[in-house]
Amino acid sequence: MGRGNFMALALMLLGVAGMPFLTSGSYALTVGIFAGINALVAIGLCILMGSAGQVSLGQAGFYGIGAYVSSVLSIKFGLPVALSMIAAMAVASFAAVLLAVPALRLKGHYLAVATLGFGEIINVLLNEWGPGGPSGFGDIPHLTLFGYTLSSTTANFYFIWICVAAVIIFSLNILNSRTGRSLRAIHGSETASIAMGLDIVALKMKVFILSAVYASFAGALYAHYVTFISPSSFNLFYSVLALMMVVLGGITNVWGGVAGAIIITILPELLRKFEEFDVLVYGLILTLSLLFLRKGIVPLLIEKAVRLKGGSGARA
Amino acid sequence: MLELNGISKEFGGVRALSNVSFTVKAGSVSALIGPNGAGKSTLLNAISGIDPPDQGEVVFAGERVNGLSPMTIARRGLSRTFQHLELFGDMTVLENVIVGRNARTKAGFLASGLRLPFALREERESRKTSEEILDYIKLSHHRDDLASNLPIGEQRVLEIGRALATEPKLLLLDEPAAGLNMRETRDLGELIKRIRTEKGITIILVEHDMDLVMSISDAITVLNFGEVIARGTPLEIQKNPLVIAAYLGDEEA
Amino acid sequence: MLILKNVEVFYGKIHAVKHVSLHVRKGEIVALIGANGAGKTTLLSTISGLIRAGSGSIIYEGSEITNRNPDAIVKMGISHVPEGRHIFKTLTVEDNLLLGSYHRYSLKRSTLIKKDMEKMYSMFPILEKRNKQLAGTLSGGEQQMLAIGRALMAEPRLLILDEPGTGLAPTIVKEIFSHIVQLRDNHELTVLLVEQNARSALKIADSGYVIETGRIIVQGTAEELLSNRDVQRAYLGRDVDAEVKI
Amino acid sequence: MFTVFLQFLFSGLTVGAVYALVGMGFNIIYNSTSIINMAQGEFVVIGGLLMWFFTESVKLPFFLAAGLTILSAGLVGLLMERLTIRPLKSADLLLMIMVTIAVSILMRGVLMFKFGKDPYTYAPFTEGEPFTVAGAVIQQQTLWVIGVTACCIVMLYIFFNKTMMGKAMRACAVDTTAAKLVGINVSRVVMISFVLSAMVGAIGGIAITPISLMEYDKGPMLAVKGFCAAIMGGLGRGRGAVIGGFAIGILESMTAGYLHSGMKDAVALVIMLAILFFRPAGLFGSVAMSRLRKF
Amino acid sequence: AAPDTIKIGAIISVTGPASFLGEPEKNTLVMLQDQINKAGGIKGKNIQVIIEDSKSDETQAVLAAKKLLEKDNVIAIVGPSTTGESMALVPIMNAAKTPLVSCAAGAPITNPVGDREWIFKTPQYDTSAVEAIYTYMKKHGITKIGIITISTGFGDAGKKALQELAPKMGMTIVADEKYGPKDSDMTTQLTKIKAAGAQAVINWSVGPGQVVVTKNWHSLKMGIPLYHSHGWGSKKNIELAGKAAEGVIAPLGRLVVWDKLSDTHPQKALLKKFETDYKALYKSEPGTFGGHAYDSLMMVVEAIKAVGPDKKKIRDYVEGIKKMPGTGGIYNMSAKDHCGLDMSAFEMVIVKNGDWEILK
Ligand SMILES: Nc1ncnc2c1ncn2[C@@H]1O[C@H](COP(=O)(O)OP(=O)(O)OP(=O)(O)O)[C@@H](O)[C@H]1O
Ligand SMILES: Nc1ncnc2c1ncn2[C@@H]1O[C@H](COP(=O)(O)OP(=O)(O)OP(=O)(O)O)[C@@H](O)[C@H]1O
Ligand SMILES: [Mg+2]
Ligand SMILES: [Mg+2]
Repeated sequence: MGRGNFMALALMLLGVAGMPFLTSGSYALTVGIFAGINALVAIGLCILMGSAGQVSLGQAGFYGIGAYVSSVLSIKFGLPVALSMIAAMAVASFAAVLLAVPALRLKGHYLAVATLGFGEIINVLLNEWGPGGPSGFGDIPHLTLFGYTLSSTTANFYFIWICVAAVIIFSLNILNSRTGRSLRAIHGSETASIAMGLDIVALKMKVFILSAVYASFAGALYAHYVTFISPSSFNLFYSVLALMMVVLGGITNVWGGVAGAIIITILPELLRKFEEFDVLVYGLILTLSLLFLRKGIVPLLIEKAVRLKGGSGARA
Repeated sequence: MLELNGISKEFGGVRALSNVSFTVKAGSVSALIGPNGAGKSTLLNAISGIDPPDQGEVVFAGERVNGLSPMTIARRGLSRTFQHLELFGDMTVLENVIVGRNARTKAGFLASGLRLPFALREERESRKTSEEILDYIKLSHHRDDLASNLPIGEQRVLEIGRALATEPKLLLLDEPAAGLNMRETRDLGELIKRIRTEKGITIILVEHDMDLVMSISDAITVLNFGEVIARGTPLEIQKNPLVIAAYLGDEEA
Repeated sequence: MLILKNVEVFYGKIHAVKHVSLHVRKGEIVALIGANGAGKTTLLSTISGLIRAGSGSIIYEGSEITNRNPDAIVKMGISHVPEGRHIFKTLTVEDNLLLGSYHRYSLKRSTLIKKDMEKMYSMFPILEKRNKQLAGTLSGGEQQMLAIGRALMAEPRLLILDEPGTGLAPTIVKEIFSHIVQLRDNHELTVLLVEQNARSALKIADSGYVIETGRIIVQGTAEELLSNRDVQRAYLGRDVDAEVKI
Repeated sequence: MFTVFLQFLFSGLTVGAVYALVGMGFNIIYNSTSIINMAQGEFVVIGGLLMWFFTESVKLPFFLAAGLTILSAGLVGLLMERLTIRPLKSADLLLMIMVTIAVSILMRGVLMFKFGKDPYTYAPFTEGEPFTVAGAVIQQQTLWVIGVTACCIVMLYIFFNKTMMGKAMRACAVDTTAAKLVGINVSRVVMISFVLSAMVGAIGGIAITPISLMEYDKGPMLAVKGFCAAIMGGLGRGRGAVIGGFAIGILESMTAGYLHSGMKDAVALVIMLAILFFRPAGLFGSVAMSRLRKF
Repeated sequence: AAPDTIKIGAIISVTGPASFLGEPEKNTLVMLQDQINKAGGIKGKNIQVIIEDSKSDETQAVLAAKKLLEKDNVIAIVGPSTTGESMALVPIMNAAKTPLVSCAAGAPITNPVGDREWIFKTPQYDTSAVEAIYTYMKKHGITKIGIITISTGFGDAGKKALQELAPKMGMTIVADEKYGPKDSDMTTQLTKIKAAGAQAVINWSVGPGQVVVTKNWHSLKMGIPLYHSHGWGSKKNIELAGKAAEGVIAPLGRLVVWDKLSDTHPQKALLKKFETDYKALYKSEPGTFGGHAYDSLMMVVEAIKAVGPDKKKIRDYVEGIKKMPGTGGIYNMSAKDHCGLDMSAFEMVIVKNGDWEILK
């Protein structure tokens, strides 16, 4: 996994463990929860885009599927929440396969629009057929694990960030292995990848599924934490936000996804005092940071760190 | 090793290959030469399945392979390089070669993500094999450099190394000497000879550098306008008036 | 016609071209020889404005063109066939050639330009056959011909060629070289040529420079270079040591 | 029955015309940079809101107002290119696209600041009763919208296919280095393409506002539809965006009419996905060409 | 802020898709805060209304609520502007035992009351508005209707109310159409409604959509009347629709027609002051939505006046409100009803000569 990653992970876990003691009340923790949920989506997108080079503007679709399927199964069919979350991820995987069928033939902007279309279709379906329609529905049960119900903010905060850590480890393992290399190879040159015997159809399909599973897991966590969902939380706006997270954080590194998610989640909270002008300030900050950060925050930090050490540093 | 029967290929009216047939003996170096646009690269694409032929049959190691996906063909032991370099530029030299090992390894998302023992073992082995290949092609000193940062000459060699990692029986090289200077071309010739003799890999070579072609090939096939116009040993080809007219030109004109 | 004085080029911290001075006279073919990574491409790109020079000056027909924009430099009559061809892959062969004449194009001249295109087609008949094809689907050698043809469409007075022979059949290379010689003789075209096959380059050249790790180390007339032992050993493929032993 | 069908068709044409104009705006910038400018919708909004400002607030005569609006939009396009796209130079395309998204958020912020959240509208170009065709009603302004779109289509067609400047623009997107080498001032061409597409967007905004009203945050929806239109027709193809735009408009209208209005967006998208499945480069796009391009 | 200010939170869709609600709401809250403080505050203490933008997004609303509750220690929250956001806050407010007076209309916000101990809302029930329309229609012999609703929470709630009450009140819905919040042409849907043989169209939406529907309805010369929801209640809509708005009918709270009320009407004085003050300050009309914010905040303020800044006591007071005139109607809260309004809160209002007119 490499020293850099190990240290980053240790640092992150330390921060997570300390958070509840450093802040009073649950406001900061709630922000942290949403940051964690967004991080899950962003990590999936990082792998999908940064490594495999597949653009997606449809993550909100998977995110929504996760939230809706898990909620409906637990409310209407009384399934234990943990089980309904797993079922939700299965449904999202299936949807990912459906999307992958046309998407595999596409690239670049065409792929972006196909995924965008997918997300919007899901959103329309949630609006039309989802329980509660556009108004959404509430009273979704909290997650219960081994007889303990995660209803407090602190418990949810810890649980979600443990999940994030697990997902990070799993993803890093994938990326620093045969599979990750294959994905990057496809990104580098599809022709050469085929000639090297890579099954690019299967690989692309699977990486879509992986990102869908992450996003749907995040969606389910969201639903069972907030206990109310409506389609407007799962629209194109969210897909674009997710994209913004990974580009801002650094698309080539899963830590970029995490960093981007944290920043994009916290930023609006910091801008609250600008009131009306927050959109303006928000847009300005985004524009400027994209203009000046280019590769994204995390790759930039790594570069800085490597230069400080004055040598060839560890690759993430 | 390879048998081509009546390969034809058309691109919207342009007949790039018409009825090309010939065989390549196992363990030989066969050159494929011909004027620009004669269809050489098209033929390599047809053989490797990247752009399958419209008609005809490709028999590789005794089995018909046209119609199979390039991936399957590659796994059966056919590997290649590209006229316009197709390296994975954002990956290191070593990683490029390891990707070549993919045809011979298995670990998938779950196995990699959970670090299952067999995946780790496989990973160690591919790394070892790939480093051996880097030694073999004399690129070990660039092991951790990004592939795109190598000079063209070494990039061409790296492509060959990556192809070797798939453990091919047949290796197709498309203009490996393009952009190389004399000395590099000579080293390349040596490498190709070594691959043939030490590894016993059959080689098909497309090249415009006649010194290289004449010095290392056992047999030469000449294409012109998509048709085979001559076949023979280097000596025979050099004297063939058809080939001189179409391709070589008068020596020292 | 073209004078370089102490030109230096950097890629970040990499010092790719060091204190290079050279002189190309009108109507001359000048060959630039050097190993891979010596800095040839970098130098040519600096002349045509694609890369900025760190210091030094480039003077063309008496005026300073250092770090001018490439489009301005093209307008002054310098045309560059770059390494890696850089044809417009998704445009047709015809459009590629037409764009070659971009800087001198006007409606009035369109018939003139049509005629120039015919000339290119007669030089490279295969291009005419492929004129509606997307340039990116041409074979490697055809693309190289197109790149040369496009550069000639600009009607340059100074032609910069970076490895024009790459991927071309031996006959075609000979043809192109004889064309260049003709253009020099009949139209006073000046040429700055980089070619891996140093021998054939020097054969048509009037003078040459040898560049190594960014520095000019030898210069002279073509004959001088052809008979220089170091040059022979390093770039002309002649194994002088072995010959001596025999 | 026919009357009803005709009415659906008219509705589809009205909506489709705007999608087509936005789609063409995308194409202009795409053709010279490969960038998809996500702020394209905001240009339309700027067109509508500024036109309101000049006609209703400053009370300028129609043509003067329209001219000023188009010029101002062009200026916004110019500023956008100079301040955000140009400094990025040869950065990653995805980054550039994200920058256009960020800029679109910024523009929305400014528009909200200036115009608030209310919708705006002004009088149609020509006052009068709507026309009736076989029982179906078509508003005069709808004809204006379609007419203006047609004019833009023709002008852009001539520009891109018949002029050297148009060819030069396309050359810039394919290979910047090569474009520089044939003497194209790439930076200026890119700037012109932003100005041009901002103007086309603004023209759309001016024409559509009397029908559909305009508010500061209408941009994203227009951008999404226009993007789909451009893709459906084949990126970079002028007539592609036009056919794509009208196709989506009419599909939406027919779905609303004959199936169910709640599903209209979904059905149009499903059909777009189906088209992409069979024609991965859109209706008029060439697969060979898209294979040679990364985006 | 000084320690002796009373902090009240507000979560408003200042930006985002529902910002047309948030705008007048925010203005109203700011105006009221200043008025109250200028008049000496509540028992000498100033009030501070801390307004947070929810960006019309549930996640943001949750965060805003947490911030208000924990960082600002507010004693009650006014808003959010939309039903979805209000719903997302239900568990939070119950857990924090802090009263919330929502400015959104959806019935599920306060029902079932058992699970909504701390939640109240001031906008009239959608069903009340529907009841008012249906009652009026029946009087005029209309029984077959086509409905067209916006595909947002607001439109969806209206649609459900329209469908639910139709059989009870002897109405048949012959066409049921939808459109998106940013759609620019609804002729198709209206054509379909007409073809289905409806005797009237009911449009249920807020925002620019209702103006577009009105214009389309007008240019199609549909020959059947157009009814809007209570979301129609803003002069701005009449201005935008121009002469197309003539003859359009809607059930509206009395805020927009206060000048046409008899002087003895209990709401009149209050409405007059609110509307004129708002106009003087902001040069625009507060509209129905500004009114919701007015009612929500005033309930909290009245409660504090009566029982002091104590969350539980405020809650109990609000639940006990009786015959309190507001902009939306005359409120009668109870343990079974956390909204306190019924059909009588509405007047049927028609647009005539660019102005409102009350129908008898
Ligand atoms: N996709 C395509 N569409 C149309 N024509 C094509 C396509 N691909 C190749 N061709 C044409 O087919 C002919 C054969 O091309 P090929 O690349 O095989 O030539 P080659 O022998 O490799 O030449 P070179 O030595 O220049 O590389 C060329 O004339 C080329 O223009
Ligand atoms: N874009 C770049 N960034 C960093 N270094 C570069 C870049 N391009 C070239 N270099 C370095 O500059 C030096 C000169 O390169 P250049 O391409 O000019 O050599 P060349 O003589 O043309 O070689 P070749 O014969 O391979 O074409 C090399 O060491 C090369 O690695
Ligand atoms: Mg070839
Ligand atoms: Mg070079």
